[in-house]
Amino acid sequence: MLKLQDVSVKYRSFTAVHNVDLEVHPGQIVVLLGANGAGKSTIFKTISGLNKASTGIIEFEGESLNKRSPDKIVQSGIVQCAEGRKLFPSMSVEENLKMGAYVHRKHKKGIKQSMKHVFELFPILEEKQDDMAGSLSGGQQQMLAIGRALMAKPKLMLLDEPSIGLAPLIVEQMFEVIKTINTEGTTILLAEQNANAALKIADKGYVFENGAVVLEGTSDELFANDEIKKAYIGA
Amino acid sequence: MEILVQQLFNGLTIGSVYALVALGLTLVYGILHIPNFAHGALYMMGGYITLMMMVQYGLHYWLAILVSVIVVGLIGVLMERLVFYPLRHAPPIHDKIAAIGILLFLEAFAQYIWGADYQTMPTPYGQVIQLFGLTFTMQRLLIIIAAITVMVLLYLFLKKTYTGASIIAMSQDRDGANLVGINTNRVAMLTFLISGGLAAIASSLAAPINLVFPGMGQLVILKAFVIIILGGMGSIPGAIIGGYILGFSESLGATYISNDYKDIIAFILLVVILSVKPTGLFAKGGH
Amino acid sequence: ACNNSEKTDTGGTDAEAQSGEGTINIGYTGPLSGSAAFYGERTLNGVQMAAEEINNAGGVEVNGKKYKFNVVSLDDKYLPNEAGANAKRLMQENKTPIIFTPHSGGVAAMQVFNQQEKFIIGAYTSEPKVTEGGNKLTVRIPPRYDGYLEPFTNYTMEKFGKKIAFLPTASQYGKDWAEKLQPHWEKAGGEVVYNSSIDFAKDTDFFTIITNALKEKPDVLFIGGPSEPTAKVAKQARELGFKGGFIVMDQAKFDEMKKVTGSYDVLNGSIGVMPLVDSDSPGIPEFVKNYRAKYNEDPGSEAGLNYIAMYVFAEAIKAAGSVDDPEKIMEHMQDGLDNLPEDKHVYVIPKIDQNGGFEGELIVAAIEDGKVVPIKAD
Amino acid sequence: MLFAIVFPFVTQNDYFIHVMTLSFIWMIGVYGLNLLAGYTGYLSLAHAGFFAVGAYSLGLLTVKAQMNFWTAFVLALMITSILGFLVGLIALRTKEHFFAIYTLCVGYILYLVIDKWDSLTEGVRGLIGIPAPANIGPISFETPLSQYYLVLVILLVVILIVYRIVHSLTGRTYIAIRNSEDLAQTIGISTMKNKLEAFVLSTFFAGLSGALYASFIRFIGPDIGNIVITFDLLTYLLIGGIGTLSGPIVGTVLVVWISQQLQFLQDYRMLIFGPILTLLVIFYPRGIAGSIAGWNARRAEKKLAQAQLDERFSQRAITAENQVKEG
Amino acid sequence: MFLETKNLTKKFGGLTAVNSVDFTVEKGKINAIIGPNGAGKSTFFNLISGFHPPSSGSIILKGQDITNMPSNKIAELGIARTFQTTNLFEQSTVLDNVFVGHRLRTKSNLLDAVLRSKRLKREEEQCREKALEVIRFTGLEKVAGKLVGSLTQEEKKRTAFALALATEPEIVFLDEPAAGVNPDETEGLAQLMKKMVDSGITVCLIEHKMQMIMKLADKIMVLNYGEKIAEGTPEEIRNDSNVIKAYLGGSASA
Ligand SMILES: Nc1ncnc2c1ncn2[C@@H]1O[C@H](COP(=O)(O)OP(=O)(O)OP(=O)(O)O)[C@@H](O)[C@H]1O
Ligand SMILES: Nc1ncnc2c1ncn2[C@@H]1O[C@H](COP(=O)(O)OP(=O)(O)OP(=O)(O)O)[C@@H](O)[C@H]1O
Ligand SMILES: [Mg+2]
Ligand SMILES: [Mg+2]
Repeated sequence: MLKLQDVSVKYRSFTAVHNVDLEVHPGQIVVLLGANGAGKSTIFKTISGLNKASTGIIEFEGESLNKRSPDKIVQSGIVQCAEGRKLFPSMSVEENLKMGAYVHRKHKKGIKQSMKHVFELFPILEEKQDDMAGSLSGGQQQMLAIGRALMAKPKLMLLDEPSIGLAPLIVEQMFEVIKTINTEGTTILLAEQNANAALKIADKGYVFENGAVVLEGTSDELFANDEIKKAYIGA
Repeated sequence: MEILVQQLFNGLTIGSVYALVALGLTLVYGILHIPNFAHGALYMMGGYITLMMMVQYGLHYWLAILVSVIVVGLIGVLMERLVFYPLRHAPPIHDKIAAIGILLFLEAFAQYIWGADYQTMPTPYGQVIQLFGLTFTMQRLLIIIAAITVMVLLYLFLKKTYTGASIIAMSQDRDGANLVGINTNRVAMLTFLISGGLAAIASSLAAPINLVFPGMGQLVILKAFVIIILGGMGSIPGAIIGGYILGFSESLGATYISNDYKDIIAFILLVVILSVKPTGLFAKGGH
Repeated sequence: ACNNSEKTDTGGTDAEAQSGEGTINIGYTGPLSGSAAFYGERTLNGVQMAAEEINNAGGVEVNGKKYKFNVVSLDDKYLPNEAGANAKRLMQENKTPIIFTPHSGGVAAMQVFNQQEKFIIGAYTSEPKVTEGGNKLTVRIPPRYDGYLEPFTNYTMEKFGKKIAFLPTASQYGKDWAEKLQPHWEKAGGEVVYNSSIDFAKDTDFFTIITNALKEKPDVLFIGGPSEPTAKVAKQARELGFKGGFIVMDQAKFDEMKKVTGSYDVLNGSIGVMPLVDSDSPGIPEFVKNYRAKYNEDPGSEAGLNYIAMYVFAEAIKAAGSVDDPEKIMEHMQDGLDNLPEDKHVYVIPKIDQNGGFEGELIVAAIEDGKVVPIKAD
Repeated sequence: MLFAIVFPFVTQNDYFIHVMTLSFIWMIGVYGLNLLAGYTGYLSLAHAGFFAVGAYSLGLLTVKAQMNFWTAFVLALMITSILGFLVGLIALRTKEHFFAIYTLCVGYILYLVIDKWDSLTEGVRGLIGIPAPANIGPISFETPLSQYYLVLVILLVVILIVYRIVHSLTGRTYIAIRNSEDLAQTIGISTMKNKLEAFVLSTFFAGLSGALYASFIRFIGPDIGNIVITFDLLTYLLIGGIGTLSGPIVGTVLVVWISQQLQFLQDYRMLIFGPILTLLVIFYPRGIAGSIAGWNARRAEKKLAQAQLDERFSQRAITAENQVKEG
Repeated sequence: MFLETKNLTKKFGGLTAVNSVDFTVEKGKINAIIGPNGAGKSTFFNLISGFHPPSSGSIILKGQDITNMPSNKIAELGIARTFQTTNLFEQSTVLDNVFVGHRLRTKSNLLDAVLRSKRLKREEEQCREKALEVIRFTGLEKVAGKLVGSLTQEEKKRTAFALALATEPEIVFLDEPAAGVNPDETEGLAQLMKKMVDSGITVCLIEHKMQMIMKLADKIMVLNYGEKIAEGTPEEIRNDSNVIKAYLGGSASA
């Protein structure tokens, strides 16, 4: 479904991602593990078209994304729930969700449907639907960001550290939600620090270090790997 | 009493013009965070183009305005593409200076093409109407009606259409807008198009009661800035209400306080408001 | 470093310059960009046209040598400091014995050093202080306007009544006028019921202030400033129901106002200066014809007066027998006026006072029944 | 600097000296603007207003109150600073664009007051007959050359003061406020006090520059308080490099020179000048001085890299300069 | 009492973000605050550090009422903090960031700067010493010369610590110091916090990482909807049914 071949990304002279190969098959949950600054977000931004790859090919369903603009990429079915959330702070929760469905703006009914779905997943959002997004707490905002991404009904959803700053209870729920979304048919590419929880739901994982893939394998393989255990799961 | 009503009407007329100009300014500010000092030059270009269309090509007033809206809108778009887009990551001071560069250029350009002198814009609505001892001219009524119509349409556009909402969304988070599939470049251009169009409408409406000359933009631009901070920068209702507040304060201030100091009144009003409420009257909470 | 400079060629070509002919550079600094540019351009036009005509007629002969004029103009954006810098530059690079400028700020800035550096300021400003301050090398070009007060007052008071409202331009000139007119009007038994001014550079709409002025039920309005906005003021006063007369300050010209109002009907009952084009001074027909041909518009007094001034300077140079001694030229200014050929008398200026101010004859006109009619001054 | 001292002897050109003297006067104002906008991040657009207040204070005290020149000069600076203090007290409660436009309005009010209050300021007529600086002992300031040196000396003192402030704890404090005011506040810096200090100092320099202008041109009109002057100063600063020490000098000289060079275009010079300005801003966003410093820094960085950092770290002394240059 | 809040309340419009909270910080210990998202933890910090004025209630530091003091005064009294979204001087180097951190302990003013006074030189030296000291303390020697903008998340967190320490605080308030940091590095940060306590600084932190909190904290307060629902040792909290229901859930993982 999504295929990265030999992708490198530069910030001016600094190469943040080196020659990465990566593949996501339909229906999978794939997780990117890695320390801070390993380049996970950079990869995500590059897939979404916010950054441009300096070398390599990015393909989605057989078509190249390299030259596509971010909005076209969203239209073709890749939606990112980004680090830092990137909500519209002075718009209400409801309006934020509506904007999430921007690519489906012609289908009013479908939007209502999706919104109901999101409210089921995150009841707190329904409670706060008329509040400004900017006044929500960190965790609430994170939920809104995921909800907004869901509104676009993506084929492939990119989740950049969705559990960051969330209470354990919510984190658990969050991963359940991700699993649910996945079983409903959305393919998921996930970046996480929380390797334990992530690998539990994932099919496959890649480990990043200093901008390059150092290890890849199924979640079981990775779980079994001692070094991974030490570095990302904790004792 | 009669004087009061007459002056309220005068304030309403001039407030309508101010509000239109301020709207364009606040729209661009809200979305791209650019205080566009060249907006006054767009206003001036609008006046000249309408005038040229009427005098040189014999177009009807409304048709001329339409052409002017399109042309000035396009100038706005060009400005965005050539200047503000490359500067989108630069600190805000840069935008200001770049805008001043454009301002200087456009004024010199107008002077080059149309000469430095005052010109008069004819209007098909020259009639004078006397009612209850008050004087209205058709053109002034037209200014008020047209301005309010434009503002209502703009409001509906922003609130009720997805395209409008995408402008607002982008004003709050550019990356976020990108991520939900909004083509931010197109929205930025659209915003400048609307902003330029509003400036052209404002000047085409106002020109028949004043004159067309290269410096005409300077008459309104400073006031427009006062208005948009008065109303909270980036706030659409703020710009409209601010426009009318300024219009009334000028006409009533000139009548009941002092004509010589009426400009100061507006500015002092602003300083007082900002001293009490440092983010303007209609600033939005949260960020 | 500044050799690639800015000569406005006014006839004298290089070839001529080499063949034993001299060149006299005439300086000009004024607003050529920005909001006052139209004003700067019109004053410059007058100077340039005169210089060109003189050159085409063979230039001036001084001590047996032929000289042609070369006008060097610089933009000062209406700012005194720029005018000062321009004057320094003109002296440094062009050795101009005379520098024209159309604003009192520029004059003031140049007066700081014009006597040391020896050049005459051709001051197109009505500010009396520029010549009364003791500067010996300043010529004030516009005539004093005191003479207008009498005929203007008499005419309007007789025809319309004793109550007047003041609405001139907020410029210094407008204020000076108002200050002079007020005692005059009151001495004649009239009353000033409203006294304010309009800042054409800041006001978007004049309805407000006119409404306020008319509230006092004046019989006469005193208006003035640049012709076009002044015309707007008159027109809007009529729209607001004003039926009385206008005293139009001399800066505004009836013919230019007409372009804005469409016809003279709106201006019926106005008194002001005779439009240059309608005046019957001997130099007018020729001047107007040439000016129209060259600049494609009717000349106003800015052009006319600077045009004469340039001619007078040329004659004064001849009479003084010196092209580079400003003091000597200054001494012969009266000769310059006397020697001015009849057909150049766009205005009649018989005298220059001992401080360097031109004393011209005034021609007054009124609008009656949609026509300009001359009014006898005095 | 050496060049500035020998300049008059090299050119022997009155016009150049005149333009240079004026440029120096502008530079003083630009340094004021730089201190505030460049180091604390607060862009004041009231600068022309304070410039005019300085100029008019001097003008009125000498012309109307017949005061001794230097007494008037000192008083003028005090008046401007006090006014700056009062304005700053309120204005500094606002931030970012609000501050910019708030001060724009303050500047405009100052301009309008000067323009309209003609019983005091002579309004549009302007103030004529301001005296040149009075003699200090045997030194007289009547000639252009002596004025040139007077202004140059004052400029050098201003530069020295700014240099010292920027390279001191106070300067670091300003930069901290520029980078994040909230954070500065939470690490115990009284941001209001520091901002106010910078603002008053900035208006002081504006007033100084205005007073020198008045005594050099010896005529002032309300136009010197016009917003256009603020924009001119800002242009000099930005072209030169905001937040750099040499920026004001480079920018002022360059822009004044370009503008003079374009005189031959007559009425159309703004047609060229406008785009040049815009292009410079687009392609040299850090200004001329900033870009050059940037290149140098990058070259140095490449050479020394982390090795030097480690070394620098282990040393006790770390030179102050390197830290203030950024931005 | 070292630092305590009494009835501390904060309302945002209709919402009560912090509701009548009484809390005491114990000197020389690690005090933790946990609670669901939006419980008001960050707001609570903001009130104590003077960032927001409370709607009612009071804050008392060593017997002194500091309730409505501006935040810079509070910092002078020895309270330092870090922010949830790491807030640093992004365009400066680590060293420069930390350098100004000590500014509040210095007195030199504009005049000193202009005259290059002795005091200024002495104090600059003092700031530098302090900066080097806290950089060593937080283990940032390797990146001292880098721009903060180019650091990793963990390094930024450490820099934030260093900046707080440079103010010579008695208490530091840390808002989610380990968010976005992997387990390995989290451990490192925990060590650092212990080290801070050992050197006599009181620590108060907000965290969602239960593994770390339970190991680290001496005392925990739990907020929910702005109200304190529990307070006690990690052991007590772990077994508190209210807390499990509101916050911890089934398996207190992560
Ligand atoms: N805009 C930028 N300019 C320059 N360098 C950047 C930029 N954004 C990220 N980097 C650098 O690129 C590298 C990879 O960053 P990235 O954000 O992709 O990492 P990450 O794996 O997502 O880390 P985290 O867990 O902190 O989110 C880091 O060294 C970072 O400092
Ligand atoms: N400036 C503000 N204006 C309005 N409401 C606010 C503001 N700041 C916080 N709130 C509200 O106060 C409540 C508490 O927010 P706070 O940020 O303190 O939560 P928190 O406990 O830190 O949550 P998290 O763990 O998600 O960071 C939330 O409901 C939030 O929406
Ligand atoms: Mg990341
Ligand atoms: Mg929080």
